[in-house]
Amino acid sequence: MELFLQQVVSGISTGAIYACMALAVVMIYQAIHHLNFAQGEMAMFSTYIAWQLMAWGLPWGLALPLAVILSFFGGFAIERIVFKPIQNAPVLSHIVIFIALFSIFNSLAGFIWDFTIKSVASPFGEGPFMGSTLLGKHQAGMIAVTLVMLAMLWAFFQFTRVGLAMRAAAANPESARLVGIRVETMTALGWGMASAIGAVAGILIAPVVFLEPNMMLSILLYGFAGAVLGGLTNPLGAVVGGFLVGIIENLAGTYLGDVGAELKLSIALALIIVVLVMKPEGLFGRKIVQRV
Amino acid sequence: MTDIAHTDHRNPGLTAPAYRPADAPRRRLLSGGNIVTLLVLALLISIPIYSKGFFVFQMTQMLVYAIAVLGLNLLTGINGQFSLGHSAFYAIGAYTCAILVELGGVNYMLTIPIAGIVAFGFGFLFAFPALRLEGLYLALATFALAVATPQLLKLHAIEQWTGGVQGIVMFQDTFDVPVPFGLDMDPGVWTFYLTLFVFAVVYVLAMALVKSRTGRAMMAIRDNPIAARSMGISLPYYKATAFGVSALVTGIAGALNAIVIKFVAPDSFTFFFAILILVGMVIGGVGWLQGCLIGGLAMLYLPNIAEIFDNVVLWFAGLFGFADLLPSGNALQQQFIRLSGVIYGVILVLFIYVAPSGAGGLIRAIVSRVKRLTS
Amino acid sequence: MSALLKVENLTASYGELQVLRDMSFEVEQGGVTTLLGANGAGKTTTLRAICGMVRRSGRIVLDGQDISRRATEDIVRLGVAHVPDGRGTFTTLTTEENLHLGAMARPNNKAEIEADIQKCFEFFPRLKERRNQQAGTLSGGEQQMLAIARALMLRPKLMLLDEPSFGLAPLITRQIFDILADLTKETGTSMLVVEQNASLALELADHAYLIETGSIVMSGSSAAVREDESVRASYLGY
Amino acid sequence: MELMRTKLMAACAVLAISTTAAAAGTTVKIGSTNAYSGPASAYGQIGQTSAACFNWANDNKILGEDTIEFIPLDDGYSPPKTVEQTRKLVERDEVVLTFQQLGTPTNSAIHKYMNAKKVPHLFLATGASKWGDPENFPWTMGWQPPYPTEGEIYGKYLIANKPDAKVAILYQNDDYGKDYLNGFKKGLGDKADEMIVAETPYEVADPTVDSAIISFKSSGADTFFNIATPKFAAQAIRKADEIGWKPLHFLNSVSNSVGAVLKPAGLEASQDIISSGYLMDPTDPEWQDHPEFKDWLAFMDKYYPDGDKTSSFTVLGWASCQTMLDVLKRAEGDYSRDNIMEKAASIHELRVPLLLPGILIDTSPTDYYPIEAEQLMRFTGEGWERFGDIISAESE
Amino acid sequence: MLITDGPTPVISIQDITVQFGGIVALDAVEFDIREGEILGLIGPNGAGKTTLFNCLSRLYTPTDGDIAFLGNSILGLPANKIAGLGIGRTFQNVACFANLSVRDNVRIGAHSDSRSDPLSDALRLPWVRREEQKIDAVTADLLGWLDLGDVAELPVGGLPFGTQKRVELARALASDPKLLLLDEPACGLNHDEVQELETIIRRIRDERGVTVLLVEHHMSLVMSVSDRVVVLNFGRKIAEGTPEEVQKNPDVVAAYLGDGH
Repeated sequence: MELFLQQVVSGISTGAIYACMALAVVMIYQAIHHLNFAQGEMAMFSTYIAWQLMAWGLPWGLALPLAVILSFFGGFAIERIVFKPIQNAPVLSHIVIFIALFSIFNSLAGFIWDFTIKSVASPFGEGPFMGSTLLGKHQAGMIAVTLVMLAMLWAFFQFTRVGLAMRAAAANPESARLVGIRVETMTALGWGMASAIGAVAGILIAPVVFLEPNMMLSILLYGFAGAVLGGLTNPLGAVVGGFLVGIIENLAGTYLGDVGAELKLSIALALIIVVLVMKPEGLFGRKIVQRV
Repeated sequence: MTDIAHTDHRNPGLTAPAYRPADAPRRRLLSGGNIVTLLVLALLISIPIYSKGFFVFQMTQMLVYAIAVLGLNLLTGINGQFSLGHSAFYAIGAYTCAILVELGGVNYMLTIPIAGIVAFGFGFLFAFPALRLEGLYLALATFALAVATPQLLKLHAIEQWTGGVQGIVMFQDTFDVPVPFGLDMDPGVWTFYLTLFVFAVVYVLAMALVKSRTGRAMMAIRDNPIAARSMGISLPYYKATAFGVSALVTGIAGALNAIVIKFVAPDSFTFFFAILILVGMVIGGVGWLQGCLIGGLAMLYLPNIAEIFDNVVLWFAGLFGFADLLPSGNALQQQFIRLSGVIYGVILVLFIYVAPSGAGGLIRAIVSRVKRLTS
Repeated sequence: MSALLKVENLTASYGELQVLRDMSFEVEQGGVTTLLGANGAGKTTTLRAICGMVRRSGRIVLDGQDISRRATEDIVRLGVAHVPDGRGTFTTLTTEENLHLGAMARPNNKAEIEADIQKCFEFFPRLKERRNQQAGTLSGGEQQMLAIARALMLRPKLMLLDEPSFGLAPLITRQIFDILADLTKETGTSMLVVEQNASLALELADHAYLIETGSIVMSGSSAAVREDESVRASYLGY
Repeated sequence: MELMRTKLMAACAVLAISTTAAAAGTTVKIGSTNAYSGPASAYGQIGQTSAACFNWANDNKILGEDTIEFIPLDDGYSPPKTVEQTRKLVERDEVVLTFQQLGTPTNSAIHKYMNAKKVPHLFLATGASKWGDPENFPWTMGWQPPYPTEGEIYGKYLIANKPDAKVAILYQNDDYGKDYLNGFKKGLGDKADEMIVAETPYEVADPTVDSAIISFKSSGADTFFNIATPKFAAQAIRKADEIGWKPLHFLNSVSNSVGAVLKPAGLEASQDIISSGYLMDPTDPEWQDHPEFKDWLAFMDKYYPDGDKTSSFTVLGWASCQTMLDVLKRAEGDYSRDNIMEKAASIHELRVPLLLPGILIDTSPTDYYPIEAEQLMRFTGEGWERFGDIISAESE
Repeated sequence: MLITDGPTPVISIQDITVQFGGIVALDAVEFDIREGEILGLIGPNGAGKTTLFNCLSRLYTPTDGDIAFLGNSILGLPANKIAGLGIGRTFQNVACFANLSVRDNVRIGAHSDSRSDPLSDALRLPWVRREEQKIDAVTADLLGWLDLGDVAELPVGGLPFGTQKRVELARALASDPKLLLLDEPACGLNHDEVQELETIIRRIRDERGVTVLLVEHHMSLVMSVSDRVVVLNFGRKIAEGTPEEVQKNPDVVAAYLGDGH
């Protein structure tokens, strides 16, 4: 029973990693209705920027916000420079651009900072959280930041004019134009925000998995899985989905014997496919009814 | 403005359509397309005559990749279903071949069709859950398949057949592919011709399929599923068939890959390879099967294009006289190799800028412009 | 009377398909103008062309300003509110959020916007009851009301209304047209109305144009048009 | 196609230049593949160091008038790509030998090919045991101590010092992990089944190994064998410390770099870890004044300034490159493949820079394991403290 | 030509009701289409015409009622079996296969009339070739018949709207249907094209013996080409009869022109 509890808590703390990333995935999905394969690499690159700023002697209280802001403008610029010129190209060409961005960021990070792991200090300090052996301070901090980010996102979309405009632009671009919303700007803004959220996620994840150019490779996949499981249109669902994926993966690895340990990723993925087949809109997603 | 102004824009004189019987479809032997096809075929056949072992080997690889691109294109380009998981079917083909040859003692040439059939089975079965998924969700499900493939291949329980993480080394005793029929031929050249033959057969059959009733039904589903249903086309049947056929072709490519490389291991079939096939297909042109050779070339050369960048830069440096500023020895090449991912990515972005619909779209645009200019 | 909107030689197409051919017409300041015509005649396209939502050529002048090359959102910012066919409701957002969106092109003056929302609720008490409901769950009539109210939130110079009666029961249609009549009287907003229901439209409008296959075939005062036989012919086929 | 032709022309041009240069001496072409892209790119530093080392050798005329042309290619750690790139090296560039190719699955893919082509396939950057099989594969030779040997050393140490240990093992689910695991079990002998209480594989694609460490703690294990690559090894060390699990910790030498593993994991947390080594650790104060170490630093500053001077990869690159240079020197201008292989298989008690004192390289036509000795060491919190004798499989 | 008392109804619509959520799109609608007639179905926007149409082609399933084709209910069949029965259709905003050539679009229309399987197709077995020849002959005939010969090899997506509509007609006729459902064929056509369409619809009935159900807004077309007209409003049938009868029906006038007339 103690093992079970430990694995669940540990699942929650790895789940927090996925949840962070899933939040960024949902953000970009809202803006462009795509899964951005380069999202993880963008987050990794942002984390390197934060790390570099700290290595140059900036305190983390300055370095982290600065990295997040730089990431925001970076995301905004990517939309403007890379995607705007090809906005009418077929979907698959966009996917190829995602792959290209993935490759560029991964390789560039390795070129600049090389491929050995770097430790990133946790802003929340180290050691157990409130004397618990189950949860570290960083894990607790990470879960808290994820939830705060979720709340902030919710408030942004619910109570601000720009948030409302972004929702409108995503829901119905044509009508959005008809009320005077600059839809293209909203899309770029979505990129910027997704990139900024990704940066926060990266900075939170790096102390757990260590910073290196490939650190997001599998985390992004789990992030996708969490987002899809929870429903791509629902930030809360995505966060819950992320936690669920973490827990499922841990329990499968612990209780399904050798096969479970060898295949825990596959089992988690298979489960997600099953959910999708049963409920294509995700556990918490809204079903969109279409009339023919 | 109170008076009523009548303005009539109607054209006088009605033209009812005249009944002119249309010709049956014209099948000219010497059409532009056929000439190009023959030229390419001649070029391919002559490769071993004017080039050495390594280039022949590379071209063999290219043909294998081209078959894989063709397979994916049958699913995505013809039927409109996404897949980021074709490395899985490729792996199934490769392992089927390797296991049958090494453990079953089956003739390697025979394993090629068997690998195709096995892959067809997997593809057809995978299609059933996939039928419920569309677009993005299907892409994600297939991506999951690609990610899980190396893990499944390493699985302890099937290690006695798959060789686990060690994989399977093929042609243990002879080392090289045995050349049949007592032919006095270099095994590399023989493998090339075998691959070319399989490629040609697969290509011809795929073209025939696309131009047949089945192919039309698949394309109809891609263009407009609702209208397709109204034409009496069963969506589940044709979507599953497309998945199966696509897996079959990709599985054949996998089997050939095993024969060419003579080694299969889980690390050969990661999701990176699935993405590589996808990139190859987009570069060749989605829905344009002829583009598979261009896709194969892209898969072969693009990932390592950085290797020649130092030559390019040195050439420019010589031209503009800044050679002294460059690092000496192979330091420059080293830097470019470290940047290979950046170079690959930038080239992809530039390519999509120039040809948003791949080489196929570009070629069609050029051909139609030339036609317009000449007519 | 001066023209608020002047359209000259408007041509528009969807890809290869040319839908409008050399159309010229005007909307007068403070007046209601209607475009009549059978389905597919090009009424909707005309409105979309004014708003820059289809490829168009020709001259479109709003209040002395040439808008024929402007982007949709800029035209809206100049005070043109378009109530599209199918109403263009943001179905996943609430009624109140839809209204807020209507004011998106205005400066962000919270008090003024709040006051205007209250005014909208006075015009359409049904919307007040449904203010926190998702717009997609409203009935057709309510959605039409919402679409009109959302347009009003812009404090527009010109409202473009595309088939306000679409899919509504006669009683509701009647209600909506009554409200539109009140509105133009009270606020002095100019309107360009596209409508299938000729009798309703002619009742509301001062001036009417009749379109057939992308060209204007007739124009005149509502009263004059109402009496003309060709209207009947183009609608009922005799 | 066009691209191909320019490339061929460029190759011809290079060839032309090298033949004119041949008046002064011969050019020895050496090829290599490494993971410069993809998930294993961290190892790229090894190849980078070698490339720099050959530049150094040319500048310092280590081979007299003869020069080395080193051609490193990227295979992204994908076996089919390794085959392609190796064939490019052998058949197009016509290299005399390949050196220090990286990875077990990648080298497995070309194992047969190199031996069929009779091209020296030397000093591979992988410690799998299969590279020392002169009978079947006379053209392939490893360099590092084989993984199973090292695993066996830990096993034997455990039997001798803590026979009642309850052992938990974390291993990477591939050739490398399994080699270590098997060697370790061999070292434990009959008691293996009894002593091992938990054995968990992880995948390179896993984000963390935290869950395995938690299970280990609750399994009651008091000894931990950490067979993981640097990132996961560091995660395991930190997680164990975090949850207060303090086992007797064996860390495989692949990940015993202070700079690249222990420091990120936390020096405190790494206290008392046992590992074994055969190379000097560049962060160990003990070596800072050693002449070989100073030479290496000077080399790094001049020829590979971007290189990581705290990483064991750059040390390994330098030491194995020196081994290669020794073989070439002894070839005395006869760079035929047969001669090179013969010289590679007759290294006698060679000392190359940066090996731990007392460790020598020895090969013979029947012994294709150049380094078979290692020394156990314990982490003090600052550096490695070696203890006990040099343990050599050869001496048994 | 007016058939007041045809032999058997080709299709008989019996008390069809369709509800979407709370909205009643069709309310107990009932009428027959007799063999060889052109039946016009009209009504203002939102009257339920397209909904009825989609019931006939089995894209929707009615909440209540039955639809019988030649005496047998079709409600148990999936949409893709309808074409095989002999019911062809066109779509309101043209639903051609945009990337395919005109000829291929028409060939697809013949899908339900042939039996090939993927394997035989890929191998081009002799019997498949014979089948293809048959399809090609039918296609060539239709292309000529509808004056599409010049554009036969062009992708449909780039053709003028009016031509696309003709392609759709050809496609619907390729399966040699007994009944043809036309969903607003005049929508988006210019005046000349509507005139052409009128001729074509007559010829479809007269020369090919196909019964036609015409849903249309374009009144002059409906009134001149139909044998009988059924009028829907708000999901209910408000009139049925000859064009003359319907035009004089006060309910119909009110539905179209408003109460004022």
